[in-house]
Amino acid sequence: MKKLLPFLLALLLLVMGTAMAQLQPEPMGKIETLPEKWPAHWVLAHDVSFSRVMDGRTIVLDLDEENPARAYKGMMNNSFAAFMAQATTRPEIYFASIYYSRGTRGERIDVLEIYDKQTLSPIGEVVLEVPRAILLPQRFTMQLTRDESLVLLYNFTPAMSVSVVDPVARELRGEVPTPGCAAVFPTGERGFSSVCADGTLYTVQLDADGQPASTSRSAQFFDAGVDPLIEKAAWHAGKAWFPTFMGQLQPVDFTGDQPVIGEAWSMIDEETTGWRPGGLAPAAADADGRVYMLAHPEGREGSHRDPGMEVWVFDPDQQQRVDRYELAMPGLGVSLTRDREAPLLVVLNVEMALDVYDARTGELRKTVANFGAETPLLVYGAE
Amino acid sequence: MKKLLPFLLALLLLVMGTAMAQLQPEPMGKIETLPEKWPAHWVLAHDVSFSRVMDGRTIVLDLDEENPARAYKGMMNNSFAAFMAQATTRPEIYFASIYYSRGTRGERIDVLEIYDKQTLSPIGEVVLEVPRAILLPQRFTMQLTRDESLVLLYNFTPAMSVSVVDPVARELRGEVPTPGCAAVFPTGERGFSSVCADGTLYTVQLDADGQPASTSRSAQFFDAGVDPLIEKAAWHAGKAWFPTFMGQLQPVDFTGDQPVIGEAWSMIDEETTGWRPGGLAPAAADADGRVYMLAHPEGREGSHRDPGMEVWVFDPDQQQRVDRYELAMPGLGVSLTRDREAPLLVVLNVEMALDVYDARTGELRKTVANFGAETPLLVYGAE
Amino acid sequence: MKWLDRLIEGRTRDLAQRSSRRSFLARVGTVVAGSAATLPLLPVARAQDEGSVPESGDPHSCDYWRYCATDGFLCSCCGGSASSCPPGTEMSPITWIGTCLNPVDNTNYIISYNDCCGKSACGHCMCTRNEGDRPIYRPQLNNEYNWCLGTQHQTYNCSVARVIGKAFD
Amino acid sequence: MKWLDRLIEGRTRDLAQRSSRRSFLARVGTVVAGSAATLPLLPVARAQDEGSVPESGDPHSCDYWRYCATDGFLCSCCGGSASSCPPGTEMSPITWIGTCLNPVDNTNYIISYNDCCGKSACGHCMCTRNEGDRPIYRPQLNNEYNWCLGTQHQTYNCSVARVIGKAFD
Repeated sequence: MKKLLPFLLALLLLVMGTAMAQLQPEPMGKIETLPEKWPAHWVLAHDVSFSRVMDGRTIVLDLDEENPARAYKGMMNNSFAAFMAQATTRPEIYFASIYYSRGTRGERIDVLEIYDKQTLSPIGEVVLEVPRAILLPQRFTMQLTRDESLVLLYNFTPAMSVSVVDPVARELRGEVPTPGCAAVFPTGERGFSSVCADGTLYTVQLDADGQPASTSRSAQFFDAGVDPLIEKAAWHAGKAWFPTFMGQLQPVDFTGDQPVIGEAWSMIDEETTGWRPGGLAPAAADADGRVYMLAHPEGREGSHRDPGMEVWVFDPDQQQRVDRYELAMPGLGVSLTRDREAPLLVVLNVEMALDVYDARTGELRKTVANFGAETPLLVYGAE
Repeated sequence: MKKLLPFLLALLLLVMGTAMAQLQPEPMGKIETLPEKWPAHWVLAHDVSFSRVMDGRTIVLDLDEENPARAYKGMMNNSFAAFMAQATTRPEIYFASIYYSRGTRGERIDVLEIYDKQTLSPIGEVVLEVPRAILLPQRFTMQLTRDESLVLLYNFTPAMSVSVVDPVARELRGEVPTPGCAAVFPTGERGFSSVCADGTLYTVQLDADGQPASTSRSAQFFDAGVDPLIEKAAWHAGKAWFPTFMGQLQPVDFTGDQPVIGEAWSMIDEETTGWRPGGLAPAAADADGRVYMLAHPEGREGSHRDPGMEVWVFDPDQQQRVDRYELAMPGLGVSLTRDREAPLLVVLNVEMALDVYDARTGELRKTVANFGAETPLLVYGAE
Repeated sequence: MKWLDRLIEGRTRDLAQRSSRRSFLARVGTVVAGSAATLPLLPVARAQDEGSVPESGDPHSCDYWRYCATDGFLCSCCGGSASSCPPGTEMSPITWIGTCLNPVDNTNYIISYNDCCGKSACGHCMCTRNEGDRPIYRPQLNNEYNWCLGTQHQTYNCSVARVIGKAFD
Repeated sequence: MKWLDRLIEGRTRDLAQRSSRRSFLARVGTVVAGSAATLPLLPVARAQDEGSVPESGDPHSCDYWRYCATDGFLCSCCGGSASSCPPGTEMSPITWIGTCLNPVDNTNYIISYNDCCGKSACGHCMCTRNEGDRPIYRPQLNNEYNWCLGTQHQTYNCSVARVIGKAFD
């Protein structure tokens, strides 16, 4: 500030010599804040800024706000296709960012950044000693344990492992090797599972210090050489529904200490022969456990990340499709708001805008475009 | 690399067990290089990436290449609306970047980055102790002295000063205060001038160590309260031509130790009543000393950065306009290639593409678009 | 820069027609006064008897009367308002100054264009109007500078337009 | 991702029609083999008697035969070529692998998709074709990972497609 003083004094003199009428000036330094618990129809558009990936940001949007300018509630910076997760028992959001001392080069540091939901400010960080995986963003690269005592991050160096962080004590607890197994699915109160190339789940339960207490491996339940399981699952309340390349839906219950692998069934019927699931975030579930799936016709080898032309709604308990929504614009990702009353289905379309549909009817409510995001590849409903 | 070894070994085993016919594989690790002296029709598109400003880049383009994919010769990263300057006696390009330890926040460091033109790699840096000015990019915020022994950078904290760096010894030489005066115009062999709010030029000559040897101030030659001089001058071989808001052209000869201020004259005639110069980089000169000026009709208070609808070509010695080029698309900046034979006039248009005109005739040769730049606000001809 | 706004927002086709744009405030802004944003110091801050500023127009639009010398993203589209910063940013204590005509009372007001800092570009509602803007050698009247000075970080997020006084005409 | 390419290059309007795109290689890529980029170690690197790969097509186009499992910016548009990196970058020593059908000799070749690293995104010629791509739990066959591993920096600039061998059909 020392350098500022002569300047401020000069300005003061300038103003005192200028003819100005009296008026109460508007206050200096007013900063907005947000509620501790965000409304159900707020979402986080996670813009990894694909072509400027070191300057990413996550934008908070109110989908109930009719004025697009006012829908933008604020933004949090993060970097290099940051991982993201929200707490529900604390007003906190976590990002795992990577920084270099010279932007795109120099010394690398990986950090877990803790943001406060009311101020959208970083309130702490934990340095990650193991380099985080770098990949196209998806949800199951970073998760909180069900008790929210630990944050789990997927590493790929190319050795595969999971870092365990205590976000309250703000300490790194350690690294758990997961050879041949990727991603993290919270399992039980304080454990996780990873999906393995051999068609199994590898499960690790952690103790109160975040150290492995037990490990186990499921029976083989899919064959990656025949019909690969897509790890980008729909998730609700500890239950996951995994699509496969060929259109099976594989339920897994992660609420207990060991995952319970359900019976897979086909999402494809005579009406939809040749269709397949696809996209960057092809699946999501609502608070009633209905599963929403992006699907495209004329599926073929390599089409598993193609945009979906429709969203199919499934009742997974009944193992049946309950609705088909034709999309206004092909979609790359789906997500749901958390409410049961009037849930919104948010579809990231191929123009990188958000198409907001009534999740119950498939009616297009609005399109949120031009809100300052380049590639908001993942959208999260506010927890 | 230690972590890689098991992975590589696993891959090796995998490959050895895979049926593959014999074939000479294409070489691993081949990296392209560029010539030491770049062809005259290469340009540098300085993309400050306005909406992702911490992840900027400068792209090297060959305007003679007909295949747009091949026109892209390479890229150099830089950050926060980096200043840029090219040496002519060394194959070096300089950027003054700003980095934070956490991307957009944390500890700030300002560095002069030295890039090699053949490898497009950083070969050195000098840490700048005085914070560099941060503003919309323009050419005269960083310049080499005429003897190329020193790099000069404009600081604004809001105190105004110039940092002096020795790019060969890679050392900061010091800071020269320039109170009330902005930008750097190389003056004499090893000095600079800045433009001052009181309508004068403030000139500092430096000794071999980069320390101020003498300072001087010109007579007042413009009145910023009546018709402000635009510091974004056309420049060639030590001579500058400054437009003013109202359309005067002010020549200044910076080749001697003291700037020689020429007679200003109006670029506006009866045909062009109401027109004014404007844009982000409104003026440039070619190797013959002709001046190219962006101009727009219906000039008004506040239009001094509006896009130009035409480029006017002036013979400044004759004090006359020699041509008017109507632009295919309104332009925000002009620059010239260095050659006398067939110079190209590059116009940054309002869609952020580069319209390439024959500088002699004003004929549109091509448009270079979609080359990976967001906001290439300044274009430099290769020196 | 409206052209930049449109560029960033992906709608650039109609720019050519716009290049000689005039807003309803086009002739305002030639009278410019300096001021400071550290307002508690200033005489203008001490009088509170004239009430509030009469308002019209949309603070989310670049045409809004206060924005006559704005160059940047409008904080009103970024989680702030015409006079407050978005969550998690910091308002710069010093800034550039403009004088804009309020169409309701046909009076010129002195506007402080403080930048909100510490996060990178909002990227929403880019607005450039240069009425009263002067070159970089007159900093207090220049909107090309990043005015995130005296703040913890210099990263630029958006700009507010605070009324800090009336200018006698 | 062609949709992303078009987005980044600002031409998105015709995407809807493209969403069930098929390239002339659409049915290629189901046979996938692993390999490594550290080729001097590998048996395939030792034989040099079969000469060069017959070529057709444009290496600057996403439709080029070698790009059947590419996901990223084509180095051929970024200052490199189909098999070399742009100036100032570093080629990653390990990578993902695909098998693409060469239309000239109707033979499947094994392709190493090395990333060029140390600069941020080229931003030019985004290309995604996922033939043979498998989920992230099978890394050597996955193109979602940033393969700038074993390099000095992990920043991703573009991807090359090097022929490293023939696959017996």
